[in-house]
Amino acid sequence: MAPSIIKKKKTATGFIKAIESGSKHLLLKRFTLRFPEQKLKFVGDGYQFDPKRGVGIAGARGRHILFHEKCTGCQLCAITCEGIAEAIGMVKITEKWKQNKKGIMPQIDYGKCVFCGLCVDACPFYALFMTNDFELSSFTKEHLIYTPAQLAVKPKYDGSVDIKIDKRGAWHG
Amino acid sequence: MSKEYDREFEKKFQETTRLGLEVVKESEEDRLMTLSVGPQHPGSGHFRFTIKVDGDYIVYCDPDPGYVHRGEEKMSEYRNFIQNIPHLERPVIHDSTNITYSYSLAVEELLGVEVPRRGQFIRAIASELNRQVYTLYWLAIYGIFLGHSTMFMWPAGDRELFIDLLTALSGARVTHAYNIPGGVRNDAPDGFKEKCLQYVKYFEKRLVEYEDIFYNNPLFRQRTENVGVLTKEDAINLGVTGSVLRASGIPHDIRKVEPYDVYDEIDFKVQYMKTCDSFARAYVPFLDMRESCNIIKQLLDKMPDSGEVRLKLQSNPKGQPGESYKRVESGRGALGYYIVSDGSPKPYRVKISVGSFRNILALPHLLVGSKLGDMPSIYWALNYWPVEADR
Amino acid sequence: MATAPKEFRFGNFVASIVWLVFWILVIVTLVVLPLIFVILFFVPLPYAGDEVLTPYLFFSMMVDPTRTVPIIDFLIHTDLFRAAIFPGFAYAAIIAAATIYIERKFLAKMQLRTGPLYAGRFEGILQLIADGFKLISKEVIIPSGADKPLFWATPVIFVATAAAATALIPVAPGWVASNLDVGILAIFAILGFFPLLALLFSWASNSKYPFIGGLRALHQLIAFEIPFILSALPIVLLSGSLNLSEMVESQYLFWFFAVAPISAFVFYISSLAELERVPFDLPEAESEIVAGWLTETSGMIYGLIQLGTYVKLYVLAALFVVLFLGGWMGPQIFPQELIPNYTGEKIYNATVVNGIFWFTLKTFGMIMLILLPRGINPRIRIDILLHTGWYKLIVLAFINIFIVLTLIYGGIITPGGLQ
Amino acid sequence: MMSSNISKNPENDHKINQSSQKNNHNQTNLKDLDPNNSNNFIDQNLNLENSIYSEISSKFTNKVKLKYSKFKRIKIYVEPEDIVEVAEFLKTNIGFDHAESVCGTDYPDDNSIEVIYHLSSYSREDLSPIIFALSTKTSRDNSRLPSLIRVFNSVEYHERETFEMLGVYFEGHPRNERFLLPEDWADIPPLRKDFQIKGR
Repeated sequence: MAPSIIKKKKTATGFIKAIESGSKHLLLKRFTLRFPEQKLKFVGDGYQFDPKRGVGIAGARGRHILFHEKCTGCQLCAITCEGIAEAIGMVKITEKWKQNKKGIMPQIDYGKCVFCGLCVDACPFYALFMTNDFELSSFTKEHLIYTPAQLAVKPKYDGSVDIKIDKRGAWHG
Repeated sequence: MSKEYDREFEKKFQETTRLGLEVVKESEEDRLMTLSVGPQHPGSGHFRFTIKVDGDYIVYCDPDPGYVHRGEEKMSEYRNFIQNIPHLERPVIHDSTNITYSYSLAVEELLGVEVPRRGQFIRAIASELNRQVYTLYWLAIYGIFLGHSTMFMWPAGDRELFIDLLTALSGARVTHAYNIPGGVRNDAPDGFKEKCLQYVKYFEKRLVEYEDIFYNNPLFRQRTENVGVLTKEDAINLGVTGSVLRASGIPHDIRKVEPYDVYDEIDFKVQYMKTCDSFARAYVPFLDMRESCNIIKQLLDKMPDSGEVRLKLQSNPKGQPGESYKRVESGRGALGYYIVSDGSPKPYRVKISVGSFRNILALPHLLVGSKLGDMPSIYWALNYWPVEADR
Repeated sequence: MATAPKEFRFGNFVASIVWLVFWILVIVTLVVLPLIFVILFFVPLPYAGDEVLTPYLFFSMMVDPTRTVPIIDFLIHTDLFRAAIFPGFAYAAIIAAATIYIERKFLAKMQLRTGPLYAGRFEGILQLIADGFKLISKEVIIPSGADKPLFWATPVIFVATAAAATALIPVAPGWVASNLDVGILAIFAILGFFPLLALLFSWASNSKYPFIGGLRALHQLIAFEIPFILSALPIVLLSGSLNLSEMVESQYLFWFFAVAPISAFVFYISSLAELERVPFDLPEAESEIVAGWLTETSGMIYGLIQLGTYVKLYVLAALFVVLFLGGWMGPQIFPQELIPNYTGEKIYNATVVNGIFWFTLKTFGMIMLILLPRGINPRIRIDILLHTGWYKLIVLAFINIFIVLTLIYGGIITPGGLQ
Repeated sequence: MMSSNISKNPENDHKINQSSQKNNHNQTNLKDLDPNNSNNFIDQNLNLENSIYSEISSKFTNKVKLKYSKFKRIKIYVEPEDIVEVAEFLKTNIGFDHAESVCGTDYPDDNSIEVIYHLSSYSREDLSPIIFALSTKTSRDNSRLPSLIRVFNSVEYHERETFEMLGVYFEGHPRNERFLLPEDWADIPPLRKDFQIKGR
């Protein structure tokens, strides 16, 4: 737009409008998300990738989930992550899987992982997806390293709150 | 330490009086107080500039960036094109789609590929939403810099709306890694279009509130009008970019000047002001936000409903030898990537030309001669993001 | 993870309890009781009914309700009670604490956020106590080059001066700690201490940013002292006396606000500057000079200065109410006696309670008004501040003085209220 | 609606598609850049870019060699001695008034550091989309270049950073010193190829 020369507001109207706008907000609802009681609802149950079509499916990028029955130990995720955060290391596993000759599966160190999801993009066997559980804090760095067995467990995340907007402003309902 | 100083001062003092000379004369240097608005200062972020203050006037300013230098350019030479995305968005994580946008464009030119139409639309929408997130965060910090705590809370709150949209789109709140050479990582979830329209309509009503309580507040006007005036010639000479340039009367916006992807199909007006002062540099991003709202609306209804969003590239794409320079309008101005590739999957040289690094040249130019009280309103109106400038 | 003590045994626990009870009994009988007798010996004892109230009579009366009322009546009217508890420091401190809580909630609501929430069961009501414990438990760091005695003495003096000012405010008819004939001058004298204290503290902390903050505090408070005093002048003209209680009494027909609105506005703006509230909070402007003259404060030193600031806020709000809004004047809404035709001794006095109610209501209204600018205004620059202080406000103050003078010598209003 | 060129079989995906005029990519191979044969890179339909190049080559006949002239991108190579002269000409006659970035690239195999000034224009509307790359070369061991700070003083910090990162000393630049790296950086300039990141 052509530079509108904003007309010099008289100080009195400026203050009155500011007070009016400020006090108008006393009636609007509060916007804060009270985290432990309210948890945000994410779309779907985690980011997935379909190697055939070469495109991902929208979802929150939280903790990984590893499907042991599909993982072939091809180390593609480890090679991809090596350039990004070196968070994935391959470890021997005890059970025998026929499709996993070498018997190795990814172990993810969440102290280093940046949750970019490129390992999910790199996995050609639908074995590694992401869930929408992001509460991974622990007391020691070692506890942040998730073994393949831990990664196989489907986390329970019960977020049910999202942003609602109506006449009285926006709030987390 | 103070003990020796006193003794030495004492000696000098007696000496002069004993010899009948007049008392220790105050040299020019003593009158100035050197203040380091340092890396650990609520008023500067991870960036330091030393100022010499004579009473309340600043007489000397020397910016000293580099406290958060990560060597992005060196790191990108050791990673292939896709692996570069997560670390290339780190310089300014809350504008991450824009900063990797020109990288993806440049790499696509090297690979000689072109992104499907729906992918280009989603990429443009994500970058517009991300521009809103950045400008709101910048506006919030600008408010608290001037002591207006409400102006920190409202934008920080409304920023959550756009972060919520981007989380639905890309999966991560801030570090999206959503913009990949070849398109976007995943398709928009269903119901995204209605939710986005609803949030944008609500946000436009919020913008009117910002104007009432902040921009038309006489005290804010007093603190920013004709403060730190950067004339049009100086702006061109110093090569500043983005809202700092548009506030000095030059309507230069890369989305209009060199439209990339689908921006040539969108009709929007470049927002600029002619008053060249700190108020203009604060008001132009506000006008940009309002203009972005209607850009998002246009993008949403021009977007094809179905179609691919991402090219199926080889896992380790090799770029043709050659070089490409692509630039994009990020929150802080023209953000250009100059990539040289020598045929291997890893780029030979990546040079990132960011808006902050070019805008900070205006800081000493503007600060010298202004008052100490103006330092926050001038410094933050330059739209400077320390981490991005250091790369 | 709180680990249980090494070898916790129930026996040791019971033994420690018994040992504790034993020592309490010994100390109370041997030390505390004689101490009470000594104190009661020197304190002038009242007449309970017909005989002198001796300690033994006092203890025996604990059980006889008819006699306790005169004692409480006596204790309430002693000067110590007035200065320390009711119209004095404790009342001010309670209102100050309430102000801190209200400000955080009011500001939060204006900014669409929730403010303190988890401290007490309901909406963070115990946040104040939590902050108090935090400040008390925090270590007080005195910078190396600091002038130690000055560094920890100034906050204490800061609170003392704020408390001294509360002693002069008339809360209800007859209820004022010291009913000086030159009340208004005394308050301005006490309020004149604060710039000195700000500079003293910033000089004592021996570092750059506080030094700049201290200078700014000095400039600001001096610049706003004159309009502050000039705006009180019309009230003195109208009420014809310097005594604050008489000022309030002379507003029985109409509030002086109606006659001197401009000086009320000037008084309000200068009190914002005295309190270093947002439009004028340059002395501790975070984004320019870190935290101004409060940069080196930590732990209880910060706590004291905060308490002093909020007591000063109460004092200025109360002063505005006394000068412009007719102090404790208000329609009588409390019944004359609580229990119909009750003849015995009673403390309840309808006019006093009504006065206290109206005074507190107006003071809280005024406090809300003082809190409002923090939500809607940015900070202004030092030269704009001095310009407003020296030029604009003084001129406005003079305008109102002339208006009041014309009213008085025009015969419309005579000193001592409308005749 | 432009047909989306997605095909199911992957191998022809990354074939160069000459389809749209918008971003045609006549790539030039970095290695076989023969400077003297300048007409094999001019694209017939880029009139604005060619007019600029013809203007420059008419003034500096043998000093200026065209590297490529793509869609809104021109790159010319100039010897270090007359770069200041060409820069002044670009600024006054043609209207490129500021530098977007200064990029130094290290080529160890032909022992040269190439420094490119990406110029653009704010004052002239029609020129603003064009990025004009003005490049020079210096040797790796004794790298000295005349600074363009007199012509474009927007290059001050860029040149200082290039000095620090690649060791190219810019004569005439007021402050060739430490800018982004920590004060105690004792290693060789990091952006040179022989500076290896540990553990890679």
